[in-house]
Amino acid sequence: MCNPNLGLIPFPARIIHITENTADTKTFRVVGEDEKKPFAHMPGQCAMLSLPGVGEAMFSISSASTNEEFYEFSIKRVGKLTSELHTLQVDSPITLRGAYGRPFPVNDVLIGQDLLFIAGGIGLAPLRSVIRYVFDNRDKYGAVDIVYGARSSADLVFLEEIQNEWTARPNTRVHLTIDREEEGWSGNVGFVPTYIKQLSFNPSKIALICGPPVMIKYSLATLIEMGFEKTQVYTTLEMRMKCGIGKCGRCNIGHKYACIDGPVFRCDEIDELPEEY
Amino acid sequence: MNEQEKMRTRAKELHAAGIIKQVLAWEAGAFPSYPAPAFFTKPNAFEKIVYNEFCTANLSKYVINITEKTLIFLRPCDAHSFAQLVKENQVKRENTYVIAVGCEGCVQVDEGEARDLLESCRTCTKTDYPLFDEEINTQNNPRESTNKAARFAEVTRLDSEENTARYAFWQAHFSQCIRCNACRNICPTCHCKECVMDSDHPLDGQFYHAIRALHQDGRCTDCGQCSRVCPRGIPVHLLNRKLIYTSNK
Amino acid sequence: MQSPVYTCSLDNVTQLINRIAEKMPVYGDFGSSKTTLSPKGFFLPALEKLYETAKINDSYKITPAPPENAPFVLLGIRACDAAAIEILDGVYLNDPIDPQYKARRHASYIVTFACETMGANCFCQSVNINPAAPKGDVKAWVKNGTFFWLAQSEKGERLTELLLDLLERTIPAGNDLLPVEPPDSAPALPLPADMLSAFNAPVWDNLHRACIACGTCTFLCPTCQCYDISSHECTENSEKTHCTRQWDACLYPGFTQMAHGNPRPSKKERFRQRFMHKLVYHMQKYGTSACVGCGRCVNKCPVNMNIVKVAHVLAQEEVNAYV
Amino acid sequence: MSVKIVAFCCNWCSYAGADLAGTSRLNYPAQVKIIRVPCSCRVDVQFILRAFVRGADGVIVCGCHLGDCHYSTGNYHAEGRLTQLFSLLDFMGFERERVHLEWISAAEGAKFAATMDAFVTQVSALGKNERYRNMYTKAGAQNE
Repeated sequence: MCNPNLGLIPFPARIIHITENTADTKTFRVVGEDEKKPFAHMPGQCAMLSLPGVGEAMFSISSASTNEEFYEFSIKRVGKLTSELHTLQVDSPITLRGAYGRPFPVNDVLIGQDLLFIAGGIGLAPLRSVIRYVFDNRDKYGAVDIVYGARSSADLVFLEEIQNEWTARPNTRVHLTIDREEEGWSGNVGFVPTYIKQLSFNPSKIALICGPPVMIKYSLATLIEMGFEKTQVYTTLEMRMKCGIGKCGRCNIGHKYACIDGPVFRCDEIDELPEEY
Repeated sequence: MNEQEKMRTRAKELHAAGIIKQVLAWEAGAFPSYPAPAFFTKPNAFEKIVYNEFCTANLSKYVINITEKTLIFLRPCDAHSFAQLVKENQVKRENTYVIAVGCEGCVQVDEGEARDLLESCRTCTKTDYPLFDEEINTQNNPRESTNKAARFAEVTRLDSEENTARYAFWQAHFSQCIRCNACRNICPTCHCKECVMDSDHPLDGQFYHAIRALHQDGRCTDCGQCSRVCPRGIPVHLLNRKLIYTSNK
Repeated sequence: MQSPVYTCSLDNVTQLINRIAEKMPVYGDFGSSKTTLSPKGFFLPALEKLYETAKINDSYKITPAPPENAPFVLLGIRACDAAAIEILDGVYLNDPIDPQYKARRHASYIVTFACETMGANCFCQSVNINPAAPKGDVKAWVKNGTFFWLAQSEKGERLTELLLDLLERTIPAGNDLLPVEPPDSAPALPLPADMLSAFNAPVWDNLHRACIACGTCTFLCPTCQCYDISSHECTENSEKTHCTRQWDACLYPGFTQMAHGNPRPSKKERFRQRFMHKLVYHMQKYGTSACVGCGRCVNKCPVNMNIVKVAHVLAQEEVNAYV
Repeated sequence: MSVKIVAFCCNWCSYAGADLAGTSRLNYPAQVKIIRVPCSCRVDVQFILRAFVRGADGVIVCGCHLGDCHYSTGNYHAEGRLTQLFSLLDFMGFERERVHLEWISAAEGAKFAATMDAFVTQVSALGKNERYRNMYTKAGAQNE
């Protein structure tokens, strides 16, 4: 936990920049009062963004923790709060509290390993914070492979950033795919799990998966077929969260709470938990 | 009260004849005076069907949208709720086999001891069963018309009082309410898929009882379950009785 | 050093209470049996304001609700509720500490009262709680006509100092002065050892059907900890909004409802979660089951569903083992 | 302190009546806030109760005369529903005079102004609405 006074009282914050990723996804750049970041965070952690009078929800911080000036949240318009957030303009005020959740193990397990990022749709947001952290400390990590799929090319978030910056990075391979044939798309077509099987990575890598539950399930199965151990695969489980500090009893899977024992879980830990997500 | 034996045998006969697939009745609880509603699907479990004055739960709400043919035992108050649900086509009549069963009134249980008759049984005016396929011991339903006056006694007493006295009466009761929704979830005619009161806005709760009563206006069968289940003993049924009283006038 | 046992005659117990009442508010009494609502509401109220936000020149000013630390005394708390408060302490007083709960808890003095007999649907002995030896800052009990008072914590001693002139000291002569323990009337509550087998037990399919998912058991339960946070405008002026915390129940459909679905779609999963958390999950996380056997849910459940029956059915024992 | 009144006016008759009162320079108290509804039977019991929760001191529902309703039976439903609501509110101890149902046709601008005047004076006599606001379920008052 990076923020000692973790509680339910938020910090006032402001949106300083909004980029339109896709038709229903926007990335909001947020800073606290007097342009500073009220709390530090690690890759994979999330924060509670709230609009007084509307509600509060947990979003993963998609900017790198090494980025000092702002947080970034990539938010898809799905419900009451997200639709309200999508109507906000630059400089509109919000409130923010965090950082919550167990981060990806970037400073221990991942050091010196070859990394395989598998993302689906908006699932790239939590992984992006890890990817950018890895790029900022590139020498500490081995080869990086990124497999990213979405329903259509219009649904690929951060597409220009991926094509301009990420592909240019040393020892990094990016594999994009979309579900259905689209004219003007030169990349691969097909679901992420089948695409992983075609690429067939050697099982010494550490895999990080994030996306819709059905994609996680089949990608994990494919990885196991290729010889990956469950202890080498990390994923995030999405549950409804209200407090973020393991008290309100809502986000439990078995006796573990997704907001403090997760949302990042190692796949062998998930097998000990009941089939509830 | 040997309805229990007849109910068990009839359940076995009907199941054996293939007329019904499951039985909805009461089964013994872990504590003696707390029988619970239960679905019995296997014939050997029919022995566990229980029927006594502690079977206070109204069974009609369990058969909403039931798909398998179910035998259900109904007392006069349950039967009226069941008829209302059939009228509002929440229940397919052909999916149910109804046996009307005699009732001498149920007993309020608190801390394990049987207190006096349930308020709704003391003021019960129903001796008829709107619809049923069979009957068991329905001839000994004791109530006659004497309860007609008792039914609205409390309502007329409150009506005669000063407006401010009534306000104090209700404010004292409602300030104890912990919004546990037991009165809503037990009420047979309160079966919306999504309740308007589920909005997470505490201020809406202020008129929860008034709005709930008005939603049952003209549909409430006065079965008394709402007051029976209230953990704080709030006489919620009086609101519905007042609405019945004014619409009867 | 164990603090001395004090006594006073039964009829000036009310004098004791009035003396305390002069110093701080007193709730409850040494009544006949446990209260309908559990003392949980004193530490985690059913509805409380967390903070207020006001929009001032285009930024939100947040004023947290001040923690309530006015001292108060809870009288006549029974062994089950005292154990329940300890279970809630385990949740809310370890990292990250809940400031509101901590303020109220540190301002409270718990005076417990030993039970001579088991209530009709009490089963605290089945979860190995001794009704005659409740925890709490002060333990009080009545034995052959005299009222006993024993401070069990530093707070308890502070409370005792207020009453020294009303209480007489006794020579601690062995345990014939101690309250007598009621005979054990029910077998131990069987707790499923392994989580996954309990979770996948087929009994849930039929067991949940009677439940009407109303939440009465969770609101009355002294150890149910779940709450909901919601934010809404003030009625007076819509510029101000306040964020409230209120009791919530895992039995309600909206409890885990998310925009893309609900991991507990039907009543069966929610019913299972209620008892799994109480009997299994809490045991795995904190080492004790979260049920203190107070019997409130047994007494007030609209359809007479209860945790003893569920525990026995879950352990594949015949339900009417001792009916 | 001036009382706040909410008036639900049915679009076809009472709202037109209010319009007529305006055009013929008849004035009625400014505290009346008019909410236009398609028909008097569109007024749900919750609208009225929520109005009180959010600070209204009196609520009046105006509709077409029985028989003139554009939807033919709308005002009959409204009458049935609102008489039950009013009797229940009285039964629960709220001041019956804070709520009122009135039939005002499109031609009765004068009657509209007069009704509003009478209602505002009636509610002002009662003063600010405290009872509706305090009937809180304290959701968890401490044990007795």
